[in-house]
Amino acid sequence: MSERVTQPPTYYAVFAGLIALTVLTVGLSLVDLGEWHTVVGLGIAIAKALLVVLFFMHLLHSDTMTWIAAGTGLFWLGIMLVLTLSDYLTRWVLSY
Amino acid sequence: MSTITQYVPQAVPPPPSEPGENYLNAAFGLRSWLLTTDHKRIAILYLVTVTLMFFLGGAAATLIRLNLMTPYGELVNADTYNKLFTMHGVLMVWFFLVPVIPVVLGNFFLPMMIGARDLAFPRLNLASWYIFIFGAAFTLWAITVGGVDTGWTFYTPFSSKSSHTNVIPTLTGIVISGFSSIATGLNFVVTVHRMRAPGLTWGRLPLFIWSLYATSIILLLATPVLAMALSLVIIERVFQIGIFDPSLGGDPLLFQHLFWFYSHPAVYIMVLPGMGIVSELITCFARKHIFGYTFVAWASIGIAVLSFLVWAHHMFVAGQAVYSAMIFSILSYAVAVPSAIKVFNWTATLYRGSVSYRAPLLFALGFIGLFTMGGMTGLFLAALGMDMHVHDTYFIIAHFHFIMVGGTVMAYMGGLHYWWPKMTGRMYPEGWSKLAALIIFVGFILTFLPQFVLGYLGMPRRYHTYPPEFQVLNVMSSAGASILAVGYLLPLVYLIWSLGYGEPAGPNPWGATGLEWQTPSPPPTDNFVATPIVTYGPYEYSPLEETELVG
Amino acid sequence: MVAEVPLFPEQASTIAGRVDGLLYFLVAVTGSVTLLVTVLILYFAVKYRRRSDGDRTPRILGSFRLELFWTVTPLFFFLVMFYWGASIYNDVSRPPDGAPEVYVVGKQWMWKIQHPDGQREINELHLPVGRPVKLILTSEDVIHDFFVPAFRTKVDVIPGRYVTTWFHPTRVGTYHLFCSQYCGTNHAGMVGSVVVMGEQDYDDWLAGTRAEGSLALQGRKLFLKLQCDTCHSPGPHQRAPLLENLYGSTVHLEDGGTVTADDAYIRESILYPEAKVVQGWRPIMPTFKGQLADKGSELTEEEALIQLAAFIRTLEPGQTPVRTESFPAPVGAPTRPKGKEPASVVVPERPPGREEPP
Amino acid sequence: MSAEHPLLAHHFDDIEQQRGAETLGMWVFLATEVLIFGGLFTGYFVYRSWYPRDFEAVSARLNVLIGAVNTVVLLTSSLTMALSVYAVRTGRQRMLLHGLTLTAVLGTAFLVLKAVEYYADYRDGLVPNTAPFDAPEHQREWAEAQVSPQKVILFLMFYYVMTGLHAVHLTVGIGLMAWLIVRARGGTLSPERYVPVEVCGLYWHFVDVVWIFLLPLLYLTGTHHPADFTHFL
Repeated sequence: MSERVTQPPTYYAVFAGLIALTVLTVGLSLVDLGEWHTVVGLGIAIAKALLVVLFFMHLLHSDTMTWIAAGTGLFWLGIMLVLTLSDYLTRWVLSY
Repeated sequence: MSTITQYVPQAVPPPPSEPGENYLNAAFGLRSWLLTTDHKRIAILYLVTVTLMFFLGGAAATLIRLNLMTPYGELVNADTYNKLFTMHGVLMVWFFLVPVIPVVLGNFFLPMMIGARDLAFPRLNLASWYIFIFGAAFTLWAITVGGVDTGWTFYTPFSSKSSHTNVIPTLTGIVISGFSSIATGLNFVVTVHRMRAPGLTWGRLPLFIWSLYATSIILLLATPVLAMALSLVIIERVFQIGIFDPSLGGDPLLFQHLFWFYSHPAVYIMVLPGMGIVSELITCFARKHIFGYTFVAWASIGIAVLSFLVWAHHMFVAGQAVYSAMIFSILSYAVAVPSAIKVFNWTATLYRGSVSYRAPLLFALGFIGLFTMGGMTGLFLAALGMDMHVHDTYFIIAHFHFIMVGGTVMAYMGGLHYWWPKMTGRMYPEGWSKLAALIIFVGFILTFLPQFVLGYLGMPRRYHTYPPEFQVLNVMSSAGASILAVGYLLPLVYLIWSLGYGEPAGPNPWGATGLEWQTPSPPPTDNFVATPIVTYGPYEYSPLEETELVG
Repeated sequence: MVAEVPLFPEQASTIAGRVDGLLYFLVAVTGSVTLLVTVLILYFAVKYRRRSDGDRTPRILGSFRLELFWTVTPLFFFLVMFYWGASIYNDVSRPPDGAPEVYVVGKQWMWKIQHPDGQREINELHLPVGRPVKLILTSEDVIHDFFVPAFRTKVDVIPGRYVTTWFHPTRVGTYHLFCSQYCGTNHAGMVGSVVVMGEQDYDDWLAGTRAEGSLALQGRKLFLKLQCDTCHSPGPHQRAPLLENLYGSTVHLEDGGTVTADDAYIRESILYPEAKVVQGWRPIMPTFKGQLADKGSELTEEEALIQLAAFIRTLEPGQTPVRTESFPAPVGAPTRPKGKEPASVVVPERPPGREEPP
Repeated sequence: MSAEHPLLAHHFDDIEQQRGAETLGMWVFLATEVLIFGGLFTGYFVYRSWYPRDFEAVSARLNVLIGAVNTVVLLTSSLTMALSVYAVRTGRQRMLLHGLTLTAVLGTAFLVLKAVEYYADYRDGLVPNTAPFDAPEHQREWAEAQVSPQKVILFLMFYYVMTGLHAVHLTVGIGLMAWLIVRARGGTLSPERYVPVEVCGLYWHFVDVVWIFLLPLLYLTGTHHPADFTHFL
């Protein structure tokens, strides 16, 4: 377990970043970006998630085993999404 | 490899010490069993529960085979038959095959084989048994008050719209038992990572531990998706909203995707621990180091990862996209390679060994034979052109029974017979156990080989009646099933008999090299007086100077 | 008695021969490897049996080259198996153009089959030998599966969607038809037979079977009965796009997308009109979901949709049926012989949002 | 580290091994939680790829104001949780107690706001199979937006199941906070025994991360339709 104890100023900075990103994402959603809405929305969400996971959950200075555990969950989610959507997105390509 | 201090296998195992204080006589009374956190006692609790579930599922199977003796389904009517094969599927998959080897032999021997006193979270281990019992109670209650007729696959829209049997309690029971699997998987992963004895590096772990670790990865990452898929079916039945209902905009195939995302890795949950046991049995009874340790170990991890990429080969004819079917077909062939590696390595291990025909080895050799045939027919199903013909026929039934019954159950029997002396301190009768192994093997071949032929002839699965010309093959299969039933009842008799009358077994009746054999039989509550220091690999049966690196 | 025990299904379609070829290859490869493993195990077990407890065995840790060999070789064979299987699957998923289309509706525990010329059969499918036929299947309630072992193909029949498969029968005979996706109580009873007949016998059968008008004609009667022509016909009161020459054309939608007008599009627009609104028209069409079935002539919703689609498919410019009286024509009464040009109909120029069919 | 540590459970060799086990255990558990929500996200993305317009039209009707406020509430609770972890590791008992109580209060505030939002949804006819939903003016709204009611119900199902499952997880989190507060008041949480706070913190932050993804997927999908986006204020 990490011996380093994260100091409050880091937490406040991260918190400010999170609030800023939230305001950004809600604001951007009002502007008509057309196709780009999903990408922008998820991109900001991933950024916020990274902030929380790295700093609030102390992943930044955890040992590699914790990194692997965190990464596995996401990787498997990726497998499910990519392969399931591979069926749905190509289902009507060959329809007769 | 590691610096090896010489371990000379004792020619004759030391005389059995008188049974001192051990985990069985450490405490008495119901409370000591129902509130225990000792991984060995929890394993015994699971052993009793899982064996009960096995014989309940087996009873359903017997009725099914009896009904199929005649083409007109004269034993039971269509509804009862549908409920029977659903009960057989649900009980065997979720309450016997998925849990059996991890929770019985894994719970008992994982800590001992890595030199730990107990699992990482003992209380969670007991909680997992209670969750399992709670889930089983739900399912058995649903079956007794009227059963469920959706098949163990619960395909929508039949399970969500048109089935009027108690689907919801059965699904709840299965979701609850899913959490028990997650708890066991969590316990094993953390234990293997954090609680190995000093000196026990990953390269020295016994292969049974490698396979349990790989199984736990699948248990952890697949079961949550099953819990979600089945909960969505419950939600759809309760609130009548069309998640998978096409008339409300849903897609039945989405349920199949989510269900098989769990259910294909689940078949590897069932067979991987069996492979781990066979690696232990082959090395011990051939008295020889495993051939290609690294390849066999990493084949388990390879299976665990690749098993998540192949699930849609269950849906080739279900109306998925042609291109995605081809992707899954080629990935399904990739997942077959690690299994092939394992089989070839086991065969190579026997080369120039010193093979003793004890009961556990007969089960292990039976496993290799039947698992190889099961795996090979899997290659038939991965080929798109062939699966188109044999999908949902008896070819599929024969394929997965070859792997589940011929593989997992055979390996479980082998593991049980191998570690029974250590668990109970008693030896079982040698003659009877060899006879049981033979009967099970013969009964199995007679039951499931005809089903390959029936499958290719096109007899669909889950049929209460069938065209008369298939009758001879079905009668042959039913005859084989009765022999198989006898084969499974025999161990129940002589193993229980051995508890009372078996002659006491010493700490190491087979002369094996595992850490678990360096404790008295039955082992004390804390397994080891002092945590052992490991200085050599798992299968050091031959003296150092005889090392030959083939090629 | 033993002679009657079939051990191998008949080959009755072009695909059957190829699937059996793949079977022989698979059996040969896997059989030989399984035999090799079994013989090796038995040989090693006997040759190196334990003679005394003190036997000394060599400490063989493994060999990289051997492992590489039995990783790469299986992979090679697997790729061959994959390619062979995928090529068969590829051909089965592409029906030949111009093959006559037979509509199949799976309904809990029976198959209702409709030929384009109007013949309707239950659990029976008559096919001419030597001529490919394309099947368009859908289901009324749960997932079924149209499986003919002699043709070696099956396809899951999913409610709410059209799936297609095709056969090219090569041998005359009567073959089993099974439902091979569990669908409830009488799943085992949902069987039937596919009768492959010679050319002449098939034509006699076609002529002999009573058919009250072709699929398209029944669709036309339904078109009038449901009063679709009040909006979908030319003239001052036209409030919906004309359906003439629609089938196969590319339709421009209100939200800018385009879609090819096939069976699925017609079916969806009847059941969920607001899903794909044609450019330039307002979404005022009510849904006809639940109103198509007619208990009297046991016409189910899916069959009605099939008949309407078949009728719309045959609509040439200017052929939208004109109502000759104010009250709807009774079912079965011919309102106007097909093909004769009514004097009063003026062929409108092309309405917005439609291109010539490809 | 002294081998015999007062908190050492009998089956661990040393306290370092025990702490490593507990945090790894929570991280692995969170991986399974990712996959439980993953099943729902897969279903959501599949249907969104099929019915993009319907999903956007319904999402525009959701109350984005409460959604955004709830996000801020949850982020603040994550901050107070992180500060509590800092407090316990540096032995600041009062700050620990305040931090934990604040986290629990903020969590409850989130649930209260959620209940208010659900009631508002009910009134706006966004709860399938209820009277307001079937009210003629709402049905006309859907017809005008060229959205078929079935697809509306499909999106709403995902909305309720995802936020509902999240709320259940949050309730469990609040329960954990209460348990921690009791232990903190009992004085059993110290720089030596900080792991329970760390582990509950990991769980709390995970629940926050799930909400971070729910916001753009459920609330912000349709807000760019000025025409029918009436719900912001």
